[in-house]
Amino acid sequence: MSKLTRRKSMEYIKKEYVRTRTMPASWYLSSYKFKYNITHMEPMREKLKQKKLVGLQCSSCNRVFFPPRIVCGKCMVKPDRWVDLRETGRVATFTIAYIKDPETGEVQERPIVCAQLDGSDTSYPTQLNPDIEFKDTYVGMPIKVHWAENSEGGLMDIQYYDVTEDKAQDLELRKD
Amino acid sequence: MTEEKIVVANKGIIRAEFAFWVGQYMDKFYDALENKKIVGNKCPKCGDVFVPPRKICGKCNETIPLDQNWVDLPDTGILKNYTITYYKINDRASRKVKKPQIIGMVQIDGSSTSIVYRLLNIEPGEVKIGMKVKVNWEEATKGDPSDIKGFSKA
Amino acid sequence: MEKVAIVGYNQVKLYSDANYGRYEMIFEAVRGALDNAGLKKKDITTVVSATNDYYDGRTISNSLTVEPGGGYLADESKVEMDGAHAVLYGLMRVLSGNHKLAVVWGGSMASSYPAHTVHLYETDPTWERPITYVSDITSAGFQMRAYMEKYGISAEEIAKTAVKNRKNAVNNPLALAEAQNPNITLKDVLESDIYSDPVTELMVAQPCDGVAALLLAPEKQAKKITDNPVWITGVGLSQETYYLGDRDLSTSKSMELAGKMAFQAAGINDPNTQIDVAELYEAFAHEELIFIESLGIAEKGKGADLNAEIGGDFPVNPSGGALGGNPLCATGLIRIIEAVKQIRGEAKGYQVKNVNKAIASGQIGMCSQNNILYVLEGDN
Amino acid sequence: MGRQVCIASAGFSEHASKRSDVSMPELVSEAIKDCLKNAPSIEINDIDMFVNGNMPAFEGANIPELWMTDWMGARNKPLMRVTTGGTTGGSVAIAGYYSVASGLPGVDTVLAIAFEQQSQGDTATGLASVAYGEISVLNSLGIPYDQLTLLFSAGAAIGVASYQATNYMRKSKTTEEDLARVVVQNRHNAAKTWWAHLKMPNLTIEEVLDTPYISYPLRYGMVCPASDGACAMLFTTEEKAKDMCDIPVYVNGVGSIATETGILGYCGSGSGQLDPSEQLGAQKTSDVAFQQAGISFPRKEIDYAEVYSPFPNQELMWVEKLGLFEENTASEMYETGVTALNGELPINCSGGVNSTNAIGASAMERPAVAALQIMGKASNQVPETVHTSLGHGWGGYINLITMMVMADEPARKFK
Repeated sequence: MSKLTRRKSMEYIKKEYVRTRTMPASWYLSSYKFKYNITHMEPMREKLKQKKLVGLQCSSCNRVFFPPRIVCGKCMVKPDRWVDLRETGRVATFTIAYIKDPETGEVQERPIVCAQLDGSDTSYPTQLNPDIEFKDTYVGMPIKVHWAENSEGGLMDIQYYDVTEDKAQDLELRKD
Repeated sequence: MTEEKIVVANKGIIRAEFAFWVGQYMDKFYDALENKKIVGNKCPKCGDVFVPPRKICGKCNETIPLDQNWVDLPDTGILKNYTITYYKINDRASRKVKKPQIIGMVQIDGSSTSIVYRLLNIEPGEVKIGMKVKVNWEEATKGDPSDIKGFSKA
Repeated sequence: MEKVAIVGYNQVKLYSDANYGRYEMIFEAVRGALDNAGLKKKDITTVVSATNDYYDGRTISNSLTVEPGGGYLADESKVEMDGAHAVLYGLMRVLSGNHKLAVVWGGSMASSYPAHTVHLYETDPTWERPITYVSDITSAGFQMRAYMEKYGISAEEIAKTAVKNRKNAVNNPLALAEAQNPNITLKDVLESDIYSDPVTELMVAQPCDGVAALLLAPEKQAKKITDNPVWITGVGLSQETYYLGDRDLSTSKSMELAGKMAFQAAGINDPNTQIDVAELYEAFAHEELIFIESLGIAEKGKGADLNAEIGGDFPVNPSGGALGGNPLCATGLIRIIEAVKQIRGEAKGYQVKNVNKAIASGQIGMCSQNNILYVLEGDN
Repeated sequence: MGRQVCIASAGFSEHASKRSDVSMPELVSEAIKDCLKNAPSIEINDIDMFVNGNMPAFEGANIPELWMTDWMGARNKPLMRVTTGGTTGGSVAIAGYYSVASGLPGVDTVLAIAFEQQSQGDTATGLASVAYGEISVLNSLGIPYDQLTLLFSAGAAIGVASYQATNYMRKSKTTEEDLARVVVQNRHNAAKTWWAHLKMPNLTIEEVLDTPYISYPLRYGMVCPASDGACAMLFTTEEKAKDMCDIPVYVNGVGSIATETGILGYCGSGSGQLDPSEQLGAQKTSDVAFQQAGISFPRKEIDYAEVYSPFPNQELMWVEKLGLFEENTASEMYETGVTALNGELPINCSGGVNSTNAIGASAMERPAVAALQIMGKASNQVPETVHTSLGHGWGGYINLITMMVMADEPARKFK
């Protein structure tokens, strides 16, 4: 894996076009106000304060959502049943992000994983323990919640996910 | 509908910038504006003259070739319509202002459409449809629509 | 045209700053429409939504509304115009025989986008946008003045329409509270702040938060779902040229052509006598008069003489129209819903007597550059 | 209910990274002119209705069709705008199909137009604002912004594709050579397509693998360009199509099934698409479209396919998910030349989205090229006669798919 992300343009048959003036315009997203109702997440936030995990279950298709979802699209109903979730889970999918450290300019490769808690049917993007080598990340890797010291009832109470030992026999096979 | 406070996420931060290519027809128009001249182009089939110039005449769907049918036009015209507005708008927001602005639709002499510009040094009372107006040029022109500061009484 | 019916509808009450999240409002609208027709999610085969990336402040504004809009594992598409245009696409999908139930929803939240700026984005970016003289505000002033000059109409006659619609909105529980005004007078309208001379604030349909939804089904299914289906017997739309300088703003060429197309399909040759009620999307009070004249319901210049009250000879916008609340991307759809209510006799508080045929319209663009008109008929 | 719909012709404008010589309406008028050139018996006045779309946030113009009316010849004509993000072109083509199939009085010939001029805008911000609102919800749930920029720093389109690549490559044991081979085949095809953007006649696998990573496992050489370009398609009834062109293309199956968003759900919820390469939407859409077209074994019955693959791993994934090849065998098919121009099942002979990506137009260019291949008028024409073909589109937040199945004879439904 090359350390530096340098652009290397590849030649192609290019045609030149007359260059005409341009008229400036802009789209100010700062003039917008996004409105969301996340009051349905209050029970989860209370539980996070006590370092407990709960998911919201749709009573008609039994899918469990973590973080909670306001409407279950499959059944067009608002899920209303809270279900306890364990602190273990798996990596549903991941990608490697290239983070350029502003001071040193050195490029750091960090895995970003979509973590799926055991008992939940959805995954959400989060981080692994910083000292896990990105080469060791693989799909299906078992992970465990690493709680932040003080929890204020937000998703950041789960600081990151540690990796637990994978007892599966075909472990070597599954790593690419 | 729940009574509790709705989370109003904070405002968007990123801003998207755009730069619209004007095309070769408008490029010629802005070159002319830069020398304080107004040009339009003429549809070979129906004879309509367009300010600003267009590649295709909407009435007869006729393509007007880039290198033909250009027409030099005077910088005088007739006021066809006007409105007095108290709003200022830009790409970011719109607000109401105390001082109104008169905006007019001016048909340049010799053209068959009209363009929308503000009217300068004219009192709201004096404005009448059909009155003669002429271009009030910026001193330093840049080759864009703001070269025409506005229209004032001819 | 083969028979397709509107079998269910629902509209969320309009607010200027709704205490709703965006997805919650969409869900409530679509869920309500399904309940109104007694149907479930699995009956839906296709969903057509009407949202606009610039009104929602995000790109691909329909990718995240798939679930609340009932589009999960359904054939989904989005029309980025008025809700009435989305109903056209829903109608096409049902007429094609591929779909047995189409959900059409549309809406936006005026409390989240910068007013007027989003319409400046619709102007010609190579010429008009940098100097910002053309906008939805100034174009309204040009349109009203052109109409008044051409036919010698006074501002009072136009203000009468604003008074009528705002009074009608009072007995429409879903209308915008700020737009309802039981004892509004001509003077109030004429002396309200100037929006863009000669248009004043109370002549303008105020954008607000709102989402609405309706269901379309072919004849066989429609008769099973409801014993009071409202048939779409005619639809027509047309788009004028863009530059204001090329257009005759005293009339609406697009509404005239849309009317011709829709009336021909529905077999209507004299709308004034054959149509019982009209729900038109009038972004400004003067547009209602221009539309009635362009549709041939009144002679040119004589729109104001027509008695358009609820008890009058040709009621227009008994629900208060867009002046009763104008949620972009939903207003045209709401006009169709109000026309359906009139035909089904469910317009409590503003019901016009024995309505069998109604027309409803939607529009988009400066000075209603693109108009769409529906002819709706009941069974009786 | 409904009637048989045919494609009479399709046209393109030249694609390039900066079409600085034309404004947006002029770019669209180029594509319309090319489309009508292929059907000499009609001209712009015979068009009964216009259907068009682009990805608005990339150009900064809201509903540009209102401004472009005259350039399209749409003055005083019905016009409807359909946009669904990445699949806009496909949705516009499907809207063109439904406009004719519905049999509305007076609507027999419909011109569908899709376009994009990305050099005017800034693609990254355009894509970032897809989920910007949702990211601000996560912020309201306590995740600070610097953490969020890290989580979403992989860049919207590329990031999304790299998630798919991770899962797909693990299952199918695809190597980076396989990805580079797909890129090389696409770019060689693009060199023979007059309107394509990245024409690289003698690109080699080593050259592609020599470029640095943008987002594992995708290298800079494998990624699609951002192009300016437009595409137009002419839909009409069977009878009218017969006198517009010698081989009318029958549209026999259309589908655009939407599923849950990937990676991040709406309103701060998680995503139910646990494995982004599973693509439930693609499987459902192809089922619907194939069933309408009466095709039960795509591998044998489809002669030509254009799939929407800005990134090479997606091409391998799509051809499997759409039922053209068995699971995990796609890279073999590319290796053994099954998908080459003279192969058994040629794929993306126009160079595909990997060589030309005007996002608004891309999803329409797929069915457009697939139709031209049947008509024998494609710029990189397959030697074997093509009887059936499909054009596929992907977009949204990994949750929107469009699909059009075509043939040179009507499906059983209307026979």
